[in-house]
Amino acid sequence: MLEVLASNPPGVFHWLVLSSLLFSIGVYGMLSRRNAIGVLMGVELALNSGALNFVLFNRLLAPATVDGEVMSIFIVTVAAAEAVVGMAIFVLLFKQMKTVDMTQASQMRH
Amino acid sequence: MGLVSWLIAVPFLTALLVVFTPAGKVERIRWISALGTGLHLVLTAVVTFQYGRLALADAESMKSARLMTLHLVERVPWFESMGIQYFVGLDGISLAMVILTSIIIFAGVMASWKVTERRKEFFALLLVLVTGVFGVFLSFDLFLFFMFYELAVLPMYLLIGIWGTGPKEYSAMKLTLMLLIGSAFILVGFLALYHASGLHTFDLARLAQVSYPTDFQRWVFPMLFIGFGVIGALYPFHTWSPDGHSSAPTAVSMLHAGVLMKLGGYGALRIAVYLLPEGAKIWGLFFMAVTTINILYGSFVAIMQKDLKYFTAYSSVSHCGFVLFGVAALNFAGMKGAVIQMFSHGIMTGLFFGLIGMVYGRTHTRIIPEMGGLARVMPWLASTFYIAGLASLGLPGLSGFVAESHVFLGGFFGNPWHSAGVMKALTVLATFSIVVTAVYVLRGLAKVFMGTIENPHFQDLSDATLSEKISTGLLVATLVFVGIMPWYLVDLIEPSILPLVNRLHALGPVLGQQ
Amino acid sequence: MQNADLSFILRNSWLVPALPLFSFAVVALFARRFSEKAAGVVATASVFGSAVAAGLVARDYFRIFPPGTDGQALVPWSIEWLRYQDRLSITVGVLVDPISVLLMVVVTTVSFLVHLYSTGYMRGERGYGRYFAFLNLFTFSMLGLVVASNILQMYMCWELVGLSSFLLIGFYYSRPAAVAASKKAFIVTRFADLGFFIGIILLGYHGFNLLDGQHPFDFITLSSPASLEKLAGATSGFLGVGLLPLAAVLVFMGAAGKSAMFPLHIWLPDAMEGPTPVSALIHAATMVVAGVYLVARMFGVFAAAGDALLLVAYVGAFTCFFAAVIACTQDDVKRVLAFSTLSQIGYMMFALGVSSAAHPMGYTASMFHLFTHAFFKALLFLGAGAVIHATHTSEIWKMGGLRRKMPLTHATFLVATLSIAGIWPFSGFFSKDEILLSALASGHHGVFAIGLLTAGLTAFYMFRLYFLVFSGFPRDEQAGHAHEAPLVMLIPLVALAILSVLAGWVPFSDFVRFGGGGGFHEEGHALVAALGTVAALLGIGFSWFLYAGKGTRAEALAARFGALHLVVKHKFYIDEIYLFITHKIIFRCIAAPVAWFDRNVVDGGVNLSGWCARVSSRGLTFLQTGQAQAYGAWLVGGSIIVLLVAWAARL
Amino acid sequence: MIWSKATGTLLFYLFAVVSVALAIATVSSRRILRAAVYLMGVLAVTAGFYLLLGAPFLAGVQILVYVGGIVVLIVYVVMLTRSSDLAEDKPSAARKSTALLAALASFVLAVTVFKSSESAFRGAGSQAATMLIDDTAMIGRALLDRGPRGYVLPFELVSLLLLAVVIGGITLARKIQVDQSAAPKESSDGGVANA
Repeated sequence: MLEVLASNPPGVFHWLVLSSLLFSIGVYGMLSRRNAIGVLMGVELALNSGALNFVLFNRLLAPATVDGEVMSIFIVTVAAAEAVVGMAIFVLLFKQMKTVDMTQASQMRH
Repeated sequence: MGLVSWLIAVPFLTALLVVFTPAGKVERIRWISALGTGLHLVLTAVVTFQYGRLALADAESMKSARLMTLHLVERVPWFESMGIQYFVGLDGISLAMVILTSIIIFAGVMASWKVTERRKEFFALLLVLVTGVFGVFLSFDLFLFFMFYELAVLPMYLLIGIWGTGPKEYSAMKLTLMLLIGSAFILVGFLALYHASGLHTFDLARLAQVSYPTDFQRWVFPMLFIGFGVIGALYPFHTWSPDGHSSAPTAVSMLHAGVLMKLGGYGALRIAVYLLPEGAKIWGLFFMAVTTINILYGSFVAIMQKDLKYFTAYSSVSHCGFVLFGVAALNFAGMKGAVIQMFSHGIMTGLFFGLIGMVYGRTHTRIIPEMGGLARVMPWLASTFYIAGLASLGLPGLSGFVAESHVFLGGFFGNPWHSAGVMKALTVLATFSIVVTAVYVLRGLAKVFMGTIENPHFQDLSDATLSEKISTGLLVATLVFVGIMPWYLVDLIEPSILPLVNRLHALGPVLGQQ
Repeated sequence: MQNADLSFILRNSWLVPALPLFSFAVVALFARRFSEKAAGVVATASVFGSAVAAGLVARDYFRIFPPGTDGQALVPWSIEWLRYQDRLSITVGVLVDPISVLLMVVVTTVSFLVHLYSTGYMRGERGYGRYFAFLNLFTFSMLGLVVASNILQMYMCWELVGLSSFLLIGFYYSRPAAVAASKKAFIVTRFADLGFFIGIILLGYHGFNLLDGQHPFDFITLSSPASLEKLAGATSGFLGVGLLPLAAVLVFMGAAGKSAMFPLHIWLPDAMEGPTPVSALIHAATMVVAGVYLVARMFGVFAAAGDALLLVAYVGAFTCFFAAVIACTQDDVKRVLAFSTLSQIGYMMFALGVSSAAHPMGYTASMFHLFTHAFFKALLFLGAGAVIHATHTSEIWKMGGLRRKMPLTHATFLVATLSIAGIWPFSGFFSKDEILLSALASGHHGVFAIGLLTAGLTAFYMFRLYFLVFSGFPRDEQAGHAHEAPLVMLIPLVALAILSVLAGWVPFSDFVRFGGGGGFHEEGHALVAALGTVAALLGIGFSWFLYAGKGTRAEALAARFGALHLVVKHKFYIDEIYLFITHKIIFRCIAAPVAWFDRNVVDGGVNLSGWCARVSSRGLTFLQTGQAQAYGAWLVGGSIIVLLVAWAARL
Repeated sequence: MIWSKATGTLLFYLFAVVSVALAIATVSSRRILRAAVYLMGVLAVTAGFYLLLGAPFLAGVQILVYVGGIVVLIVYVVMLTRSSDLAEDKPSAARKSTALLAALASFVLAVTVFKSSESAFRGAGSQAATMLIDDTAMIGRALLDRGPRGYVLPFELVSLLLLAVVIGGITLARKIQVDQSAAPKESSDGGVANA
C-alpha cells in the first residue's frame, strides 16, 4: 500500500480538483447563508482556494520562481482588507437594522 | 496663433470673461458679450479682406483644381499616434458661413438684451455654442470637426431646457437626442473613412486624395448624408426642429435655426460630396426626391400653424430642404445655390426668430389669431417682419431670390449621372413651394400685423428699442445687400465650389500636394 | 451701332428707372423726418424727371431710327448682375426699341400725372409718405420691367411690380377687405409668375444647350430669327410637346396672371380696395398691360410657337366679352372700370393673338390700343376718384346729377367715355378700329365678331355709368352737395383728356411695327370703322334709353332677366369657386392632413421610440430585487456561461 | 527530504478530506460561531497544504494573518452583532437549491476545464512536493525588487490599500454624533461598544 502511495503522488489535477472544490463550497456559502458574516466566511473560503491555486501552480509549474507565492501573499492581504471593511459595514448594518440578516437589507432596490 | 484660430478663440474668451464676472453685474455681462461679438464682427471683416487678397491670387488655378485650396492654414499635431491634428483653414464656403454666424450671434446677443433669469450662464453657454459652430466651419480635420460639432450641439440642451418656454424639457431632450443620433451616424462615417483610406489620418485634405471603392462609398455616403441631414432638417428627421425652436429662447432659436441647421448642409457638401463623389452620384437622385418632399411638406404644414414659432420652424424646414436639394443636384449652380441659400436663409430665419422674440416680449403671446393690427403700434417691427417674410418667399431684390433661383436652375439643368426628366420634374415640383410659401407668409403676417387691434392691451405697445433696432437693422441690411449686389457673395463662394464639381466630373489635374 | 456715338441720354438711359428708385429710398427712409408735403414733392419731382428723360430717350431713339424705318433693339447700358454659370447669367440693362420706348413714355407720363393727382387726393391721409414711397417703388419696378434686356431681369421687376401693387392695394391696412384683396392679388399673380419662371428656365435650359456661345436669357438672343429656328426644332421632353409652344404657353400664363386674363382675373376687381389713384396708375394704365408687353416682347417666340398665339387670341377674346358682360351689372364705379380694363386688355391680347410673323398688323394695333387706353382709362379712374372724393361713396346708385356740380370733371369724364366707346374723333376709335381690322384681315372672323359685339357692350356699360353718375338728379344727399375737385386734381384730368384725343391722331404704325411688315392694312378700313361706330352708337342709345333720367326702366329689365342678372352680378361666382378650391381643398384636404401627419405620425414615431425605451426599462425592473445574494447568483451564473462559451470556442 | 513521497501523498489526501469536511461544516452549520471555528480549521489545514507544497513562509503567513487576524475579527464581530446567541434560521429551500446549483455548476465546469487542459501541464510536478525549499529570502527580494519582474509597485499599492481600509473601518464604525439625533431614539441607549 505504501508503494501505491509512493508511486502516484497527487498530480496537478488532484490539487486543482481540491482547490475548485473548496472554491465551490465557498460559493455555496456566499449564496446560501442568511447571516452576513456567514457570507463573508464563504468569501474567505473562495479567496483561500484562490491563493492555494497560486502556490500550487508556482510549485508545480515553475518551482524556481516565487511569483506564485508573492501573489498569494497579496491575496491574503487583500482578503484581510476586505474582511475589515466587510465587518465595519456589518456593524453599521446591525446598528441600523438590528440584524445582519442579508434578506432584510434590500432598500437599495430601485 | 493665426487669424483663423482667433476666430474660434474670441467667442470662447468672451464666454470665459462672462463666466468670471460676478452674476450681480448684469449690465457688465451684457456689454462684455456685445463687445465680444462686435469684436468678432470686426475680426471677420479683417479675415474677409485677407482672404479676398489671397483667393484672387489663385482664382484662375481653381478652374481645374480637383482639391480645395485653403488659406490662412494652421496645423498643430494633436494626437500624433492617431493622426489627429489641429488643422484649421479657410475657403470661400467656410468664410461665407463664418460671416453668417458672426452676424447672427451679434444680432442674437442684441436681441436677448432683456433676458432676465441667470443671465451669466445664458450668455456663457450661448458663446460656447457659437465657438463650437465656428470651430466646425473652420476645421478641416474630421476629428476636430466632430469635436466642435458636439460642442455646438450640447449647450443647446441646457439653453432650451432652462431658459425655454412651453414643454421645454421635452423639446430640449428630443432635440439633443435626435441630433446626437445624427452625430452617431456621422461618427460611423468618419471612422469608416479613416480606416478605408489606409492613410491613418483624419486630415480632410489628405483623405480627399484617396479614391474610395464604389461599394464602400455606396453605404458610407448615405450614412454621412443622413447624419448631416438630421441636423439639416432632412425630411423624416426634421421633427426635432419645430418643438426645439418653439421652446427655445429668442437668441438660441436665432442661432440654432440660423446657423446650426446649416452645419448639416455644410457637412454634407464639405465632407459627404467632397470625399465620396461616387456615393453622391448613386444617391443623389434619391435625396433630391426626399428634399423635394422636404420643401413642399414644410411649406404646406406651415400654412396650418397657429404658433408663430412653429410657423417659422416649418418654414425653415422647407428652406433647409432647398439647401439639401441644391447639394443633391450635384452641379455647379445647384451647389453654389445651396451655399448661398445657407447664408441667406440663415440671415432670414435669424431675423424671423429675433422679431418673434421681440413681439413675444411685448404681446406675451405667439398665437397668430390672438394678435392683430400690430403694424399700427410697432411699425418698425412690422416692416422688418414683412421684409423677412418677403425674403423668405424669394422676392427679387432680397437674398432669398438669389439663392432660390440658383437652386432651381441647378436642379433644372441636371447633371450627367441622373435622368434629366426626373430632375426637371422634381425641380418643377419644388418651384411650387414659392407659391405655397407666399400663401402662408402673407396669411400669417396679415393676421398678426394687419387689420385693427382687437386686444385692448395691445393699444399701447412700444416699438423696437435701440438694441433691437440695431439687431434687426443689421440683418435687414445684409438681406438687402446680398439681394441687390449678390456678386460679392457669389464671387466669394464660386472658387470653392469648383473643386467639388471637378471632383465629381473627375477631370482636371490634382492640385499640388497640400 | 457702337455705344460711343449714342447720345448722352441714351447711354445713361438707366436714369429713367433709377430716378424713382432713388426717390423711393429717400422718401422711405426719411418719410418720418421731414414734413408730409415734402415727400409728395420729392416723389412727384423724381417721376417728372424720369418722364423728361424718357421723352429725350424717345426723341434720340427715333432720331437714330426715323419713324418710317424698322427700329432695331439697342442695349446702350447693361451690367452682369448675377452669374450662374459661364454663359448663364442675369444681365441688368436697358433695352431700347420701339415698344419699350412707347411703354417708357406712357408709364412715366401717366405716373407723373397720378403722382400730381395724389398730392391732392391723399392730403391728410395717414401714411402719406408711405403711400408716395410705394408709388415710386411701383414706378421704378414698372420701368425696370419695361426696359429689361434680360428675361430674368424682367421676371425680377415683374415680382417687384407685384410687390408694390400688394403694398398699395393693402394701403388702408386697417380695413380687412383691403388686406384680403392685397393678399389675393399677390398670391394669384405669384401663382401665375410660377408658370412664367418655369417657362424662363425651360427656355434657358434649351437655349443654353442649343445656342452655344450666346446668353439664352437675353431678349436679343430670344428674338433673333437665327436662334429661334434652332429652338423651334427642339422638343421640350414634356410629353413630346414642342419646346417653343410649351415655353410660350408658360410665359403666357405669367402674362395672363399679371394682366388678369380669364382664369386669373379674380384679383383685379378686388384690387379696387386700394386708393383710387393707385387703381388709375396700376390697375388701369401700367401694371395690367405688363402682360401684353411681355407677349409683345416675346412675340418672336410666340410667333414661332404657332398655336400658342391661338390660345392667346381665344383667351383674350373670351376675357374681352366676359368682362364686358359683367361690367354691365356692377354697381360700384371702380368695379365697372376694373371690368372695363379687363375687357380692353382682352382686346389687346387678342389683337396680338390674331397677328403672326407673316402679317404682324395686330401687333401694331395692340400696342396702339395700349398707348391710347393708358390715357383714357387713367382719366376715367382719376375722374371716378374725383367723384368718390367729392361724394364719399363709390356706389353709382347713390350718385347722379353731378354734371352741374362738377362741370370740369364731367367734361373730361365724357371725353374719356366717348374715347373708350370708340367714337370717331377720340383715340379709342382709331386703336379699337385697328384691332378689329387686324382680326378681320387675319381671317379670325369669330374673334372679330366678339370684338365688335364687345365694342357695343363697352359703349353700353360706359354710358350706363356716365348717365347714372352725371346725368339725372342726385339720388343721395351726399351727391347733393358735391363740389368740384381741387385744382391739383383737375390739371391731370385735363392733361389726360387732351392726350386721350391727340393720341388717336399719332401715325402709330410708323413708330411701332414688328419686323419689316407693313403698318396698317388699307382696304376694308372704312367698312370696319362704320361697323364699329354703329355698334357703339347702338350701345349708347340703348343705355340712354335705360338709364338716362330716372333709370327705372333698368330695374324692370333686370327683374325680367332675374337669375341670369344675379349670376352675372356676382361675377359668375368664380371668386367663390377659387375660395372653395383654396380653403376647402388646399387647406382642408392637403395642408391639414399633412400637418396632422407631421404632428402624429412623424413626431409620433419619435415619441414612440421614447415610449418603448420607457416601457422596456420598466419591464426589466423585476431583476433588481435588492437581495445582494440574488445578484451574487446572477454573477456566478453569468461568469459560468462566459467561461463555457470561451472554453467551447477554444475547443 | 523531510518526508517520503508516500507520506506526502498520504498527508495530502488526509488534509484534503479534513479541509473539505470543515469547509462544508462552515457553510452549513446553523450557529455562526461554530462556523467561525470551522473556518479557522479550514484555514489551518490550508497552511498545511502550503507546507506540503514546500512554501513554509506562506504557511506561516497563512496562520498568522488568516487564522490569527481575520477569523479573530469575524469572531469579534459575531459577538458585537449579538448574532451568536440567536440561532440562524435555516435558509429557504429555494436559496439552498440555487446556491447548490451554482456551486456544483462551477465545480463541474472547473473540473472539466482542468480535465481537458490536462495536456498543458503534462510534465509538470512529476517530482511532487516532497522537498521543502526555504525561499523566504527569494520572496523578500522579489517583493522589493524594482526591476521588471519585481513587485515593488503592487507591494506599495497594497500597503496603501491597507491604510485606506484601516481609515475606512474606523470612519464607518465610529459612533456617529451627527445623525444620532435624527436616528430613532432607542438606538442611542447604552450603544453597542463599537470597534
